[in-house]
Amino acid sequence: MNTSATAANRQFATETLESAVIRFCGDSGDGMQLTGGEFTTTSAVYGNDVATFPDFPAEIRAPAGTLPGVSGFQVNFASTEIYTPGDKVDVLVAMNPAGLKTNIADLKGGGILIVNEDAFNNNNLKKAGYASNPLEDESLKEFRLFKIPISRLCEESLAETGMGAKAIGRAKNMYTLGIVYWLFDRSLEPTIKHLTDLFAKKKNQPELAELNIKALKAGYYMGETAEMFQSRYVVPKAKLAPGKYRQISGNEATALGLIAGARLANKTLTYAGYPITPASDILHFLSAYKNYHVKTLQMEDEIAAICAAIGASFTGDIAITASSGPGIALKGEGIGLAVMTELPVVIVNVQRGGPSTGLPTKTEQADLLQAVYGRNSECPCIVIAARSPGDCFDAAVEAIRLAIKYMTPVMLLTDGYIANGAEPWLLPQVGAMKPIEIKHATEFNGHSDDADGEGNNVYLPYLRNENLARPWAIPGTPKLEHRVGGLEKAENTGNVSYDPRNHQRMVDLRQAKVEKVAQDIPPTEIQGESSGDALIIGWGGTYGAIHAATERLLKRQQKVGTVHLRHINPLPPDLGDIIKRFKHIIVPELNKGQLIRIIRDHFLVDAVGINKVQGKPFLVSELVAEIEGIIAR
Amino acid sequence: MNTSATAANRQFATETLESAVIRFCGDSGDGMQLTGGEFTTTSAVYGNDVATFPDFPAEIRAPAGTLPGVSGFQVNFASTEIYTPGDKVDVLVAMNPAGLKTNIADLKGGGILIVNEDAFNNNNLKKAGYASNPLEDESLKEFRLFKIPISRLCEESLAETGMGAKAIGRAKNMYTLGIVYWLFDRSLEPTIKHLTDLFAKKKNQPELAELNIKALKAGYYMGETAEMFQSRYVVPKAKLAPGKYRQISGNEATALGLIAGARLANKTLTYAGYPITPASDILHFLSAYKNYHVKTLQMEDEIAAICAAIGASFTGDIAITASSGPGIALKGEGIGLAVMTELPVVIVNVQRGGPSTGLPTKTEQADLLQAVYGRNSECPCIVIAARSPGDCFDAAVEAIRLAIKYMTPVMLLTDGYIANGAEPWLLPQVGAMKPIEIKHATEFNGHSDDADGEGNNVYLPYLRNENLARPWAIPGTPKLEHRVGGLEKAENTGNVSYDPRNHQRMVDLRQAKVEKVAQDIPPTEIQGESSGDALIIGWGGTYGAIHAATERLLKRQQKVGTVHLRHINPLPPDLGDIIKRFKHIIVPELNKGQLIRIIRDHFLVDAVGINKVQGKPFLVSELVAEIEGIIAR
Amino acid sequence: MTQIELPKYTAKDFATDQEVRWCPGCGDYAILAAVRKVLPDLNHRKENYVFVSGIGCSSRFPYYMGTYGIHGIHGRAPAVATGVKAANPELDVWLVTGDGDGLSIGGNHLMHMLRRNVNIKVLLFNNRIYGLTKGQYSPTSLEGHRTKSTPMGSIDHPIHPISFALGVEATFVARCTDVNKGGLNILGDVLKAAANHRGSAFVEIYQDCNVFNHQAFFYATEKDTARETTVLLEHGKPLVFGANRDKGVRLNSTRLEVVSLDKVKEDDLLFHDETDPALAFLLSRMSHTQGMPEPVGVFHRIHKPCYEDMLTAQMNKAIEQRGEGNLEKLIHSGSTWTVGE
Amino acid sequence: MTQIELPKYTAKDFATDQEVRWCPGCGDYAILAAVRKVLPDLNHRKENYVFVSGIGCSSRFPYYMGTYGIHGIHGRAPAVATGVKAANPELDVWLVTGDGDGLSIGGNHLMHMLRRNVNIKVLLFNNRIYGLTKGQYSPTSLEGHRTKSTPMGSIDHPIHPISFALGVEATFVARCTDVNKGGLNILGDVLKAAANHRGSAFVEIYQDCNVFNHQAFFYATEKDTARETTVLLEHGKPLVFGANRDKGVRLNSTRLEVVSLDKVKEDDLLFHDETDPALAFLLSRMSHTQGMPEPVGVFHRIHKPCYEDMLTAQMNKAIEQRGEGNLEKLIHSGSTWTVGE
Ligand SMILES: Cc1ncc(C[n+]2csc(CCOP(=O)(O)OP(=O)(O)O)c2C)c(N)n1
Ligand SMILES: Cc1ncc(C[n+]2csc(CCOP(=O)(O)OP(=O)(O)O)c2C)c(N)n1
Ligand code: SF4
Ligand code: SF4
Ligand SMILES: [Mg+2]
Ligand SMILES: [Mg+2]
Repeated sequence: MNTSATAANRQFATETLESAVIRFCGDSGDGMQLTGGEFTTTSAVYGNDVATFPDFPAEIRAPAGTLPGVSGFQVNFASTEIYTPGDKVDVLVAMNPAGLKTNIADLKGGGILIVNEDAFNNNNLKKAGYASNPLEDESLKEFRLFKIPISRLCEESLAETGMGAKAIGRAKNMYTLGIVYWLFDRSLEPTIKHLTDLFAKKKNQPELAELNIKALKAGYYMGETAEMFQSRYVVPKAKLAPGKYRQISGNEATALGLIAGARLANKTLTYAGYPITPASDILHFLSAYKNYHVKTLQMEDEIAAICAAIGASFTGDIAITASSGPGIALKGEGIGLAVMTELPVVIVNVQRGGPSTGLPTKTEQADLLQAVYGRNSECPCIVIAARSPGDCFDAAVEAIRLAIKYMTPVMLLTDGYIANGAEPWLLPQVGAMKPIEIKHATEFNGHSDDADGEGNNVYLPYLRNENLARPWAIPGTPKLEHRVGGLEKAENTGNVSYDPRNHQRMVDLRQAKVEKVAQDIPPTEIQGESSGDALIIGWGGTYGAIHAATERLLKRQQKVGTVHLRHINPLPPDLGDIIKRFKHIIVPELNKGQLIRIIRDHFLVDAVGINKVQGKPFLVSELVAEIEGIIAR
Repeated sequence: MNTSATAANRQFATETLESAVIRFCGDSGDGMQLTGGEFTTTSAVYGNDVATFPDFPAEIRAPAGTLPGVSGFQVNFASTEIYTPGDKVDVLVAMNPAGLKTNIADLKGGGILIVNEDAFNNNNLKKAGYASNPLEDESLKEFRLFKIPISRLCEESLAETGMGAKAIGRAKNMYTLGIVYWLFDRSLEPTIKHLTDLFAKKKNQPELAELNIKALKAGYYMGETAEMFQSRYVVPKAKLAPGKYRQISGNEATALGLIAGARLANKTLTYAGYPITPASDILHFLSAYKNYHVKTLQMEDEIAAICAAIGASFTGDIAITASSGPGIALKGEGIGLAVMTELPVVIVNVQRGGPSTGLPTKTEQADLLQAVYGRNSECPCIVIAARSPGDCFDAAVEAIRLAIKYMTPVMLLTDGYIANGAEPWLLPQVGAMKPIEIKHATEFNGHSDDADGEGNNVYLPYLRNENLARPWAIPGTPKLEHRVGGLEKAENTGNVSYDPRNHQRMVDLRQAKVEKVAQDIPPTEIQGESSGDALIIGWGGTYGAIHAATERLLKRQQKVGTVHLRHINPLPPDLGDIIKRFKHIIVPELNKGQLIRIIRDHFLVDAVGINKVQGKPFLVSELVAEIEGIIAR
Repeated sequence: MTQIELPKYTAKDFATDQEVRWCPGCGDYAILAAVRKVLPDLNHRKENYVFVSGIGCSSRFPYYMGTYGIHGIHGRAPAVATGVKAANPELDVWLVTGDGDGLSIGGNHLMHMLRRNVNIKVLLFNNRIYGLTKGQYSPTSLEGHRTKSTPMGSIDHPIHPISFALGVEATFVARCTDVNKGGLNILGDVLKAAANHRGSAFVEIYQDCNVFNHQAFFYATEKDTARETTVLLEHGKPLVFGANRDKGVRLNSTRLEVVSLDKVKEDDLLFHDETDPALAFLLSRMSHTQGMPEPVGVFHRIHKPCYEDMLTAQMNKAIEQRGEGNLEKLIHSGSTWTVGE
Repeated sequence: MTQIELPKYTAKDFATDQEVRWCPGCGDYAILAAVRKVLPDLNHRKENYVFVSGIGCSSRFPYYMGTYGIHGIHGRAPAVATGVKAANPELDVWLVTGDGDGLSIGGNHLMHMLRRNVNIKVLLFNNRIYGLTKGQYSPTSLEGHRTKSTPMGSIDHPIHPISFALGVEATFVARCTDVNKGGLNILGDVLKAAANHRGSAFVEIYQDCNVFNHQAFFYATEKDTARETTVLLEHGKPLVFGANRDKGVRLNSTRLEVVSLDKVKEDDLLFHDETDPALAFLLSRMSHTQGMPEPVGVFHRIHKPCYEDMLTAQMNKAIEQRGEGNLEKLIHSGSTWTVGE
């Protein structure tokens, strides 16, 4: 089928938009995540820039039709570069009353509202807490409401397939997607291909592939023929950097980046983890990539996971563990052992809402101070953060590179928002990626005072190179047998030492080593002005919102500059100078103020925070308003 | 025997000293801790002010005669108020070459050095790494050396008892103590009484009591008769606050304070712990006090301990756990649960050298940032610190009081130095101690919208009082059945809530609650000037050294003031004002700078740290020098 | 405890106003219903119940019980529950956990709670999967199980919860299924037996995770197969099973074998003895995959003193021997001296 | 592994320059000596040994072995060791732990390592006390034991390490004593047997803590009593013991009893079968306090695939089936599209 040809048959008003935000919502069982994902891929393949925000319930399957059971997926697609899934929604697709109820507040006045009329029965209305049917009273009059009996239409169009009612019922999301594809003049091809791959190839259920494709087309034709919509919308291609792209979520990018790091080092990757939302997918992805010399260990808990990683690191593998808030808290003691034994381990923290079990499926940025300070005693580790789904790849490679170069654990912070969110990712050039060099010690590196003769005759596991890193001799290497452990080490020899001055020296050295990482930090890029009224300092997954807000502020002639930190411990060496060039220092964070604590401490500057702890990302508009408020003070 | 009468028989030159510092050192098997403890008690009972510093090896029993096997005990006793065990030693008693080797550097030039000559045989000299016998070369010539064949003399004097060689050999510490008692003109009575209690009564070995008493007296007579010493020393009584005193170590005071808190609340105390140096003694003390309505649970690990404490707290007991660095790191997730469930739990952290296993028997103050920030997400808990052994009692009572008043966990920081160190403790007046009021909820406290009728008909476990504390209904109370847990709670009802605004509200409330504690903090006391050149801000176990240094600085006309913080989170509300009145802000800490991070962040003041991480307390002299250096900048 | 006059409860009294949020068809519903139904029969006060759990689908249980409850952190419920019981031995403490919560991250706490014999009733919902985190394998997942985290199949040898509990010397060990469509539904009876045991009571419940491990235990719950693949343990009675009760289990030295009652007399079968730990251990290794019926009912039940009773007894004894401690006594408990004015 | 030409090692090659710092008289010395003595006989390369431990007196062990070693954190050695073995299955990994380290804080990790059958040799030094922290009771301390933390006596029912290991289905389970002054010294033999077992090997060693729990196992090690209170397990042989080898152990249904060889023939005694887990479990409950000799030697030994072998096999199979992954392939592994210039 050539959908674009078909679409051309009739004439519709066509409106061209710079960007549009669609949110699909419905019951967890309604397949909204798949629907949204398909729309995103199709738009990306078409050439739009896209940004997404999946939002699903904490329960596996909350009771059908209830408010906690609502699952949503928002996609922003545009002909310009965009950085966030959008503050407000242009088109809301609500598959049931509960979906409508929880999402309608985000629909723009005058926005398009497509509902599955069939789902608005008494039972569902009651479950959603509606006293009367909103489709029939005045409450939705500010929107362009399209009531479509999606369930019935879909059923009718699939009746002749002879498939069961359940399968047909489930296909209504594809029917709906067909409608939306028609509305935005999109090709059905990518989705048809994906449905074929998914059902026919992977799950070996070609009849399901056919059914869903049929539903998709039926929805599309409905748009075409039903004369329901007055106009169609076109969001033209964006001018994106040329190259090959793919959709990627943060967790997948993290997994790929970790493998890439190991491949660059030409090493086996040993990942030891324990499932926890929203970090589990890293384990899932990695365990599917075993042919990349990946071993995945699902351990009995998070403590075992960090400890197995330490064991694997001692043995010479690229050793990784990942978790989220509560699991990272459990790893504190283990990370201390890695700091003391000076072994490279990467700990990924996909941050989620807290404290305690908190809001497991929601995003937050509140583990920064834990990352920097959350261990007993003086226990510095390198802390870096990823800013977007695709950036997780680079950040993961960087984490491995630093861990090995400095022989020390690195904490990589991502968050639920970028981990689950996806964006088009410009595939990096393999040729441009620097190999990660590992030289395991194989020879003696010191001379023992007790011994006769000259030349090296002992292995000193705590001798240091110019980066203050110690050598890495691995088991199986003759003559370099040595022991490491959590007791304080004597300089050079690594023997247990209770000597006061040695302790001071080693505490200083471990600190100095982490501070040395400053030499690896490139000059800080500033978005916008390089001096002026306000410097905005961000980190992590708020990048998109802050970037977009900065663009808007710059357009409004505000004299603002923005830096977004990859490196948190240590901070970029030029940050102090940049700070001095601005009147206000503003630190937006999805916490009660954490990076700001460190900024204030280091630079003694009266930085002001913009803080939000609602399990949700910043809206661009709220950032713009807050920042303008601060500047106007 | 009337020793003072005996002592009067002959005439010796008598020198009166304001204070003296004695250090006993020898092999772990030589009984130096007991010896030092006896001298301390005797001096305290006599009326001196005393301060002590026990320093023992990490090994249970390192091989006899080796350097790591050396055990030391230092006591400073004075006719004035003193605050530290002293920087340098006036009298060093060394029972073997290894003891001499590791301690001689701290003996003042011209100081008295008493050695057990018999122990300086080839074998021991070699173990201590002496190429030649220091008693026979020139190396000790700057000291007043007394070589005494203690082993032989002791043996001879006990030969007729007919006791075994081993018992006699062990008694030489008492012989030595006798010599020192003679030298400082001390009564033997307290020690005789203690030996009788210990051996005859507790261990039912009266023959050992007799043996040791005999050795003690023999040593004393040796001093009297041997014409070895040219003069005796007198350290007169100090002018101490009148009242009843006892010697108390920090860990014992913590245990007593915890029991006192529970008694003031008229509640059973449930302590759940797991052994770890240097916190284990709290468990030992508490388990010996069961008749004070104390239950002690030695759990399988630290996580189990904090969790059992949470269970006990939910059930209405005064719930306590204690540990040190690595164990506290493990409790992070559990503390988060206590923060979320808003249950009162006191967590005692007896800080030790780190990171990781570190230096288990050495002191450090490096867990402050972990206490304040070391949990996932926004997870505030109250943090207070004790300043001296006796102060642990007050701090423990305060911890329980705050935990209950605000229904939230409290972290109490002590450290290895004050936990093992002892000081004379002026017994508090029971009548002056305020009861701790607990009103468990027994009635409905809210009205359900769903319900008919008026008046309260539901229990709202997350309703708040004027302190923002929630009510505390305990199992067994009819009608108030409710559930708590680690997922975010809806305001008032405490039901699970994923609502964004509720989350923000609850995060804010938990923070606000901890900040409310500021209302309980008394005006900050300043030692010395209330404005001037330098404000010294200290916390925890460095109190003694900082206090003494401040006294010395004031005597030297320096314009310094010193505050020593009990409350760390939140900080005293008047601290900002005080800081403004000084030119330099100096923060001495036994870490790489932790309180200072918070001070700089809060007050944007360029505070300067004095930092030492050597597993040892500050010397007064080094503080004085550093502070004067900073003032002179 | 004296059985003073109690309100007459019904299952409804043990419900809450919170919507139950398990997936439709989840085995947890049946267990919840059974627990709510059993409690009114136990003649304990409602306000004395405390339900403690960890994290997992199963661990949502306390929210649905109209009793006191703690939804703890992952794996730590046994420690939390021990604290509850230590503080107030009069309470009726129940612990709900999953195969991940109780045997993966929480295995150590469970082990120590069981060996200490804290008087707590443990319901371990074994669905051989991590439900809440959406389908990774668990310590009870069978070898080769393909899950999200084991796309090529699990390589761990699974743990047998009953063997584990016996190995750490639990005083009451039982097994049953969430539903039973093919035989006697013993869930209620086992719950009652656990409730009436004075000490730690460990109950493994085969539970269907409708979404991530559906039908894992259908052999033991469905009409066609249940009576062939399970055998009911009854103290002092022979092990007879089969739809027609025509098969039995016989002891041959220290190994078990299935025999036909055509050929072997009932008297020659193995007679169950709840007090014999080694026998219970032997029974715990029976697997339907090896042609043996899997026992349900009470494997092991013996009496030992309870932790919280001894804890309290020591406290009371100390009070008796040394007198009740008060503040004055406490502060003056060391050797003291006086400094005059 | 092919046995290529190896240097001839002696015990001394396995020593380090670090002073051994256990208390004089500690049982750990004997074990250290035995291990150093056994290794040269095993024909493995010295550089392939890794000794992993947790925290405790016993856990200082790696510092005294001239091999690679990790002195880990308290209780976590099994996890660290699993990481070592996963990364390089060729290494010979030994784990040294104590009754506190291995069974209190570390019980869960030990359990999971054992059930996964990671090919690691575990030496659990059981001294029934916390040595390093100076004398608190441990999970194996006997009931009523007065220690620093239990001045009125322990109220915990102790755990039996052998029962525990069998309950979690370890494939090799053995026991011996640190010294043996009254019979055969089997420590070396047991160590060798453990070394030669392909899979997790769990060895409980009764160890004397000279300072805090002296003589706890003298009944099993001293001349007068050892032969009366212990019985050596030998596969396929009857259980005979006694200074005069005049007593035996007989199976009576599922219970064990001591019989005199005057009255009972050897053939009627229990014959040891290392492959029978239930028998091993039965044997694990024998206690000299109940008049039964305590078995030493190998309780249980069966073959199961090792975790690290399967882990590696899956990786290799994936490479075989899907081709070796490289960077280019990795980055292009999803569905892609191209944006033109
Ligand atoms: C410290 C910590 N680690 C991991 C998790 C994530 N997590 C929640 S439940 C669970 C496992 C659930 O499995 P199970 O106990 O079998 O319960 P089920 O959901 O199957 O009933 C995991 C890994 C967590 N909440 N906390
Ligand atoms: C996390 C943590 N908790 C507690 C400790 C303190 N600790 C060190 S060793 C030990 C127990 C030692 O007992 P065991 O394992 O039996 O070894 P042993 O000393 O008897 O050989 C404890 C509790 C610690 N080091 N780390
Ligand atoms: S995921 Fe499985 S165990 Fe969890 S609620 Fe759903 S069906 Fe039940
Ligand atoms: S304390 Fe006990 S176990 Fe530790 S070294 Fe000393 S004797 Fe050995
Ligand atoms: Mg499960
Ligand atoms: Mg031990």
